[in-house]
Amino acid sequence: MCLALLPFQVFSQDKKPEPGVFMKDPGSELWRQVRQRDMEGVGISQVRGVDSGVLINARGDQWARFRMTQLSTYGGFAIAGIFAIVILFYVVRGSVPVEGGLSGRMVKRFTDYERVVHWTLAIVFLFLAITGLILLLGRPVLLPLFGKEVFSLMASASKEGHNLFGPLFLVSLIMMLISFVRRNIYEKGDMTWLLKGGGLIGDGHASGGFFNMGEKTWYWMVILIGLVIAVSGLILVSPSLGQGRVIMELSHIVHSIGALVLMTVSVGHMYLGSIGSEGALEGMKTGYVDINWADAHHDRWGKVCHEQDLIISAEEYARSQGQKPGADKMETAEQSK
Amino acid sequence: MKKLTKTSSAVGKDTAVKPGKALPDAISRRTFLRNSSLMAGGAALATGVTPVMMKKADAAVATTPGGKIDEVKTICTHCSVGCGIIAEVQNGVWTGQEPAFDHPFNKGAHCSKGAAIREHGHGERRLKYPTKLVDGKWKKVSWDEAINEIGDKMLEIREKSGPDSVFWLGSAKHNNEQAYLFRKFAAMWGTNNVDHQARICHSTTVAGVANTWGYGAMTNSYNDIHNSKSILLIGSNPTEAHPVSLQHIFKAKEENNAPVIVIDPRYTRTAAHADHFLRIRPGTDVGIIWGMMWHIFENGWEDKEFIRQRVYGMDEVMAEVKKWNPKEVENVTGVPEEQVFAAAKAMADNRPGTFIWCMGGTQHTIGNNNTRAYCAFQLALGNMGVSGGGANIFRGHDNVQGATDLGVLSNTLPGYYGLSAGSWKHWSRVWGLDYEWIKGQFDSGSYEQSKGKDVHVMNTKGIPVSRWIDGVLETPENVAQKDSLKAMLFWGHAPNSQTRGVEQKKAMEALEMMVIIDPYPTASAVMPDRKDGVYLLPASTQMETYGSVTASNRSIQWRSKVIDPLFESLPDHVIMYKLAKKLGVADQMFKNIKVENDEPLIEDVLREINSGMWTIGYTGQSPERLKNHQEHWGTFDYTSLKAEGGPADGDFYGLPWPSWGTAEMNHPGTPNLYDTSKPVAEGGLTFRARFGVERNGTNLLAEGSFSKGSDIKDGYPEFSHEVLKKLGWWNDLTPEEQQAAEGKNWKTDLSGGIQRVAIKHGCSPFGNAKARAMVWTFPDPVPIHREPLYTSRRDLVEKYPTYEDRKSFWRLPTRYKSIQAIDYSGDYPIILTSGRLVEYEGGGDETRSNKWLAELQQDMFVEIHPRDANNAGIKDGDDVWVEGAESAKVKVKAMVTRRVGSGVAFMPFHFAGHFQGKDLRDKYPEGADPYVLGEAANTAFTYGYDSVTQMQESKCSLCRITKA
Amino acid sequence: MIENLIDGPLWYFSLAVFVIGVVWRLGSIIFASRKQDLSVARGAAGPAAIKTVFSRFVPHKEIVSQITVPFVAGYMFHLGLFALLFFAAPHVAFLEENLLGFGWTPMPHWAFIVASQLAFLGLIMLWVRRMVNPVSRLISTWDDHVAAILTFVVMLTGCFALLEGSTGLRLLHRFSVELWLIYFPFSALMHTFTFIPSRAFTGAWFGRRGIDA
Amino acid sequence: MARMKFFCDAERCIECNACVTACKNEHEVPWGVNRRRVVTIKDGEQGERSLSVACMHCSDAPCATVCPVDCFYTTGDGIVLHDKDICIGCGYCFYACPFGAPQFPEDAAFASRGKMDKCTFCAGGPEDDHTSDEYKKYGRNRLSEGKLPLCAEMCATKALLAGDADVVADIYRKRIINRGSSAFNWGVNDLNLGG
Repeated sequence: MCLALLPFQVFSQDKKPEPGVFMKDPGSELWRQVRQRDMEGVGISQVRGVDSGVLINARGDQWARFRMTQLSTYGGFAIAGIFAIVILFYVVRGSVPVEGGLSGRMVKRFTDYERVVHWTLAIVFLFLAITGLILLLGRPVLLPLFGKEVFSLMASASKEGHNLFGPLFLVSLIMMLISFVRRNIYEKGDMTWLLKGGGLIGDGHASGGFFNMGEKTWYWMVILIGLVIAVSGLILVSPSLGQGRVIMELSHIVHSIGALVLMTVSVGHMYLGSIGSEGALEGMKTGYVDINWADAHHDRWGKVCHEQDLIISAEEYARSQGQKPGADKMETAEQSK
Repeated sequence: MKKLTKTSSAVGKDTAVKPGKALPDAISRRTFLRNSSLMAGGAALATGVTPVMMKKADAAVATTPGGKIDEVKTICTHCSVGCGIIAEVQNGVWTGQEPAFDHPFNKGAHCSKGAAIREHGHGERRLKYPTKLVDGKWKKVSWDEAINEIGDKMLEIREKSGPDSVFWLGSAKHNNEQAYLFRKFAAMWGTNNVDHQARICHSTTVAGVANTWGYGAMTNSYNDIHNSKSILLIGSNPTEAHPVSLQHIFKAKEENNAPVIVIDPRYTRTAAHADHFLRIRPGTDVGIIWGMMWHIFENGWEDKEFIRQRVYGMDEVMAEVKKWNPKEVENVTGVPEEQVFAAAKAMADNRPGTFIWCMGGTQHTIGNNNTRAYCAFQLALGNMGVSGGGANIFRGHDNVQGATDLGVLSNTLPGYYGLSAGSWKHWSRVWGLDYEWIKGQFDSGSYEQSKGKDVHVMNTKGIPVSRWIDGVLETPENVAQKDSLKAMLFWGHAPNSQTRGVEQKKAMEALEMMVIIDPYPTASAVMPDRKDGVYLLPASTQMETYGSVTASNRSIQWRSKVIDPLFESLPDHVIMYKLAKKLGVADQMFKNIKVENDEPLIEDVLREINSGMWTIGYTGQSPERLKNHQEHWGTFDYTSLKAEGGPADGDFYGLPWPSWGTAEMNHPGTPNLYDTSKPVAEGGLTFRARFGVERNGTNLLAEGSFSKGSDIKDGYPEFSHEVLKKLGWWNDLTPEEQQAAEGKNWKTDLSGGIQRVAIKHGCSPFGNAKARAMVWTFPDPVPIHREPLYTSRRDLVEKYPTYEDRKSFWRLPTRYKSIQAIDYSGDYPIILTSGRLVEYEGGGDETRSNKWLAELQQDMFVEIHPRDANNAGIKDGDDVWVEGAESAKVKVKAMVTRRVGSGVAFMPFHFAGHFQGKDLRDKYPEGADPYVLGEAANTAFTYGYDSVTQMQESKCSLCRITKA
Repeated sequence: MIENLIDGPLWYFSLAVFVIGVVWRLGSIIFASRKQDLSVARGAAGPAAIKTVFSRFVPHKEIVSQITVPFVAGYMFHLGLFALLFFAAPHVAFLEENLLGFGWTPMPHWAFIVASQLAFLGLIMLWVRRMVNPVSRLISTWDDHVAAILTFVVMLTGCFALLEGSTGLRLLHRFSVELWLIYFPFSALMHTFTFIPSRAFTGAWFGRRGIDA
Repeated sequence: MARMKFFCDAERCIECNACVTACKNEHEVPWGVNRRRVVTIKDGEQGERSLSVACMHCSDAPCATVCPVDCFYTTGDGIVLHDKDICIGCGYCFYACPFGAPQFPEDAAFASRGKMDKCTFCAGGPEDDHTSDEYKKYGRNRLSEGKLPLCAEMCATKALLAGDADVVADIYRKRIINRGSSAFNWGVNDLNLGG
């Protein structure tokens, strides 16, 4: 990178130095001083603005290199990689069926409100993920396809959309935190789930409560990393608060790494919550899950359901969903018998 | 602030796209090369090499219509450097500004003010129409109504209290012609109560310097600093006050390796570029100068031959200097011996050296002592009258030199003629008026006596601007005139440049009428809590009129009109005519001057000036010659200012006064005063014989020193008809000249014949004398140190006491000792000083209304040393109260910096619009409030006036700083 | 080309459809002939009609707990949208320049952002609830979904165009608005206007019968 | 081809801010946006120096590298310009730039940045030269008129140099040689800030 301002560089551009004249360059002393000092309070300027008193911000270059060489490269690979893994996994394992099939007898798992919170967060997250990725990877991936003008529109829209939806993510995250936190506190038995590899690896079920160890971990990842992303995002979106460039650069790094981690893991979550595991999506869709699914994946909670007699029949379930009992659902019920 | 982000789109923005000037193909490589090489030439000052720039592709063809672009050459209105400006005007709108690369003073360079001057041409925050205060609200009125009401009130006051109860406060912002008319107007009205900012900026310089060697002006020029081998700046911070002058200083510094010595209480931006920095305690200038001279005399470095030939009274100075041994100097000024020695040696080793001073030296109760000490220093080293030497007194406002020359002062008529009967007679002849009529305009009484005889009011010094407050507030018995002041005309004056804000407010409220004539409302409009009796008249800026303007180096430049007056504003001389007509003196006042549509013809005014200003040689600068210089300013040399070839061949740029004789005589102007190495006809000069020919048996005329080509090879007195006759040169005059010169001298001979003949014989018309290092007519003949009235060094008061109180001094009681007797240093432990910022100028109303400048300085602040800040628990950026020793308080932001020494605080004085913590923004007429308001530093400044000129003390007071 | 179409004819067309459509729909509702109520009035219809229009802004206490999400989200969305529509600076400027010839003080930028965030969150939550709540899902028609999605698109394109620097994004927003305007009179979006006669009718109907509703 | 460069001579810069206002004047830059600024280091201490900085038109400009929409380009004169029609105002160039050159018109809280604005070396932008579009977005195009940036042309002490890098280097080298024989030219040699 060129610091053309540096006197010794200008000097070096001179092809024929005057013979016999050698002197210590006063400028280089000055510049050494400028660059070796702390970033804070290096100088003063009558021009107001963020860091207007900073003559040279060397961190900027570090940040630029990190973003261009590491962040976008590894980030891109990570996103592409998780999709590859999920597809591979599906091809190898397929959808994991509920042991013993579905019974048709259901148990209430999530309230309306809980599902609203989940899906709101999901929609906002997806929107932010896509717009964020456009900003991060658009230039190498999309720009060559669309050309500068069109891509600029996409990027501009992404930037505005991303900025505007950011705070919504924080709000939905807080709703998520409040409504699910009690059931996501780690408890005894979660370790065994982990030791068994969550039931995905090898045979035999891993024991789990209302939420199993994996879900809890995902939950805490979402909450904690999400908060970090949200806060760093707010720092980035409000340039007028007076924070310096260094803070912005750090925020950006934290924000993008956090977001990439969440995105990567979320692909796994989406897979497991939908086609990866039979009967899992039901819970978030209708609020009810098959008791057999519950017994299989959340045996400790299933037990409670059995004990407290929370299970409803297929007919009752169909009625709750506004369907005539015995329509399409009957088939499943019969099969499971 | 949000609103500010909108650009002034309405004005010229859409048409502002600038096609190449000479459309379309002629703008080309050639133009580029010209500009760029000039630019690089300026850049390559150090080497004099003009490298040729490389150029990219040929310039593109301009495509956008928008009308022809007129290029107007004009002069910056901000400071006394007098930078040239090229304004680009399109359809009457000022759309662009180009660097005037060929202007001899600035080579296209500007400071932030000059580079932002175009904003004035858009002037959103101007006073837009005549306005008066009715029941506490501003009301728009017509010009006729305003002039009528003001005139009626003035006449009523005249009837009741006499003409001296109206104070005519003029301005250094007027061009020469307006300044002259203003002084004449006051004379026609019949008062000497007329003054302007020079009183509070360089009056002590003018008095001190003029009484030392003849003229009270900068002796050399900014450009002449190129020849300096050493540069001493005291109480001067040109990086902020005269930034473009630094290009000349740096040239000497880099090319001549001239040491730069800065003596100042603050480590200023100038000091940062200096080789020696001496931090003195404020108000100890005499001490440090005598301290340096102690080393000079001790080591015999003084120029003995020069002193013998051309200096009177150096022995007395030596005797005083003897007392200032290094120990005493360190005790009083705070500067250790080795630094004083090094600075003295640097000046002694590198001659000629120039001596630059500004308001840090002048604004003291002993300001005249300071300036004379500086002069003595230069005389001792023989630095006077040589190129590269001189007393380079950087003046403040763009035309403060001109306004001073034209006598907008309460102690003189134009041309420093003074107020004697002879002077009045001279000017009444020039004006073509009956002397008795003028006399009749004045109050017929007498306020003072001289040699037992009553002195007519006409010959009595008026109240100076620094004291108008007391002229209002003192009981009429204490004011040596018929009645106290009842009305003020603030004609281009910012009140915040004056000390004692609280009393000033009181005085404003006590007046019967305030008239503020200015492009901006100024703080005068908002300071007093008045309900009525205030008139605001919108004057146009100097960019909206034309005329001549005198730069600090005495060069007179023609300033062209860039745009028509904005809004309902009128040029000052038009307003003067209207008011004169109302007051019934227009016929007399404009007898020799053509008036069209109420506008007096500027050229005629200048011709009248030319016909009367013989004392200082304002006679050769005819409008034609000045316009010629303006048109061909590129032909003048950058260092010598002399035109080589071209229509002004041989002239010095701007015909720096004295340009002797009539314009026909074609005197080239005098670039360096008292320079004997040139014939007088080519700009040479001797010291002026102003103080007689001998004193107590000692010869006051020069001995064996004379200017080149002089027919008299020794000192000689000033020329008069008698001297010519004695010398046998009388017949060199033409018969007509003889007729005019009979009974006259070089100052009063309206034909200019005496001057012509003297110069023909190689002689200076004003004689050839010694400079006097001792001014026996002043309170302190040899400059001595006296402690400031408000001093923190009580231990020195006994040894260096101030003056006795005076009962009537410039018509007013003036206090010295009675103030110093009280010890304020306990309650107010910090020394308070003030100064300038580069972005603002003067009272700052104009510059704080300029959005490009205002953005750079948004807060009024006080500089505090970290030690004082820590003691008071103040952090950088805190709001603090600065309370002056007379208990006026200002609320400002703290800037904790080592720029000031411990125990010293500094405030810039350009702010106004807040008063003792109160924001007065809503008191401005709508839309005329400056972007930036702040406390006026001078609100907190205290009493104290120079013992000769009544200069205010605004560089050294005491204060207390507490967290707000 | 397309710029001219969207800024010109299509805009006028959609505006015409909107205005004529709304007037026609409202007219046909208001002037729909109805059998005269021959029963003896037990109360005043008029005051009850007016009262009901306002009283229905607040849900009955008994059901608040069951409809917290639509209640809160509904208000967030509707208030946010109203603020956006009429007090966003670009909208005020647009209305002043293109339609009304006069303007009013727009809200500050930060309020604009907050309002749009409320509106977005409200709309998303309402739509999610529509999908996850069995009853809502069942009573939703495709028209409801189209109206919601179209409104969402209008808001989204508006937020995309927030920088006000890009013609393309502005046109996208305007185009979506035009589609929305055309769709408006023939859809559930008409509730913007019809909620008043509808509530009033109910109120009058009950009021006449002396029922405090 | 010439390679245009700015250079600020710290020995001469006096922080008069003429470069700042000259830029405002020439381009009508709004309040709050400053394409150029002067920074003073060691204010009030020995060795105090000021420098005028703006876009330095780097040969391998970090702003261009990080721009997510690739809106920067370098002219044949080595001037780094950007296309405001492409710019999305993300602020990445501001993070990356060592000199703090990119400026953003600021809104209040929740400010989304406007389009970036920076020094153009008085060379306009991608629009046709001297069109009003170019003027509105980028300011005047002096270079195509054969003039150099106004900030340098108006510099009070000729501290700020602009132009072809070779010429600028040449001027500066000659200044250095001039100062060379002087003992004190690297700063104050006898300075007591005492007090």
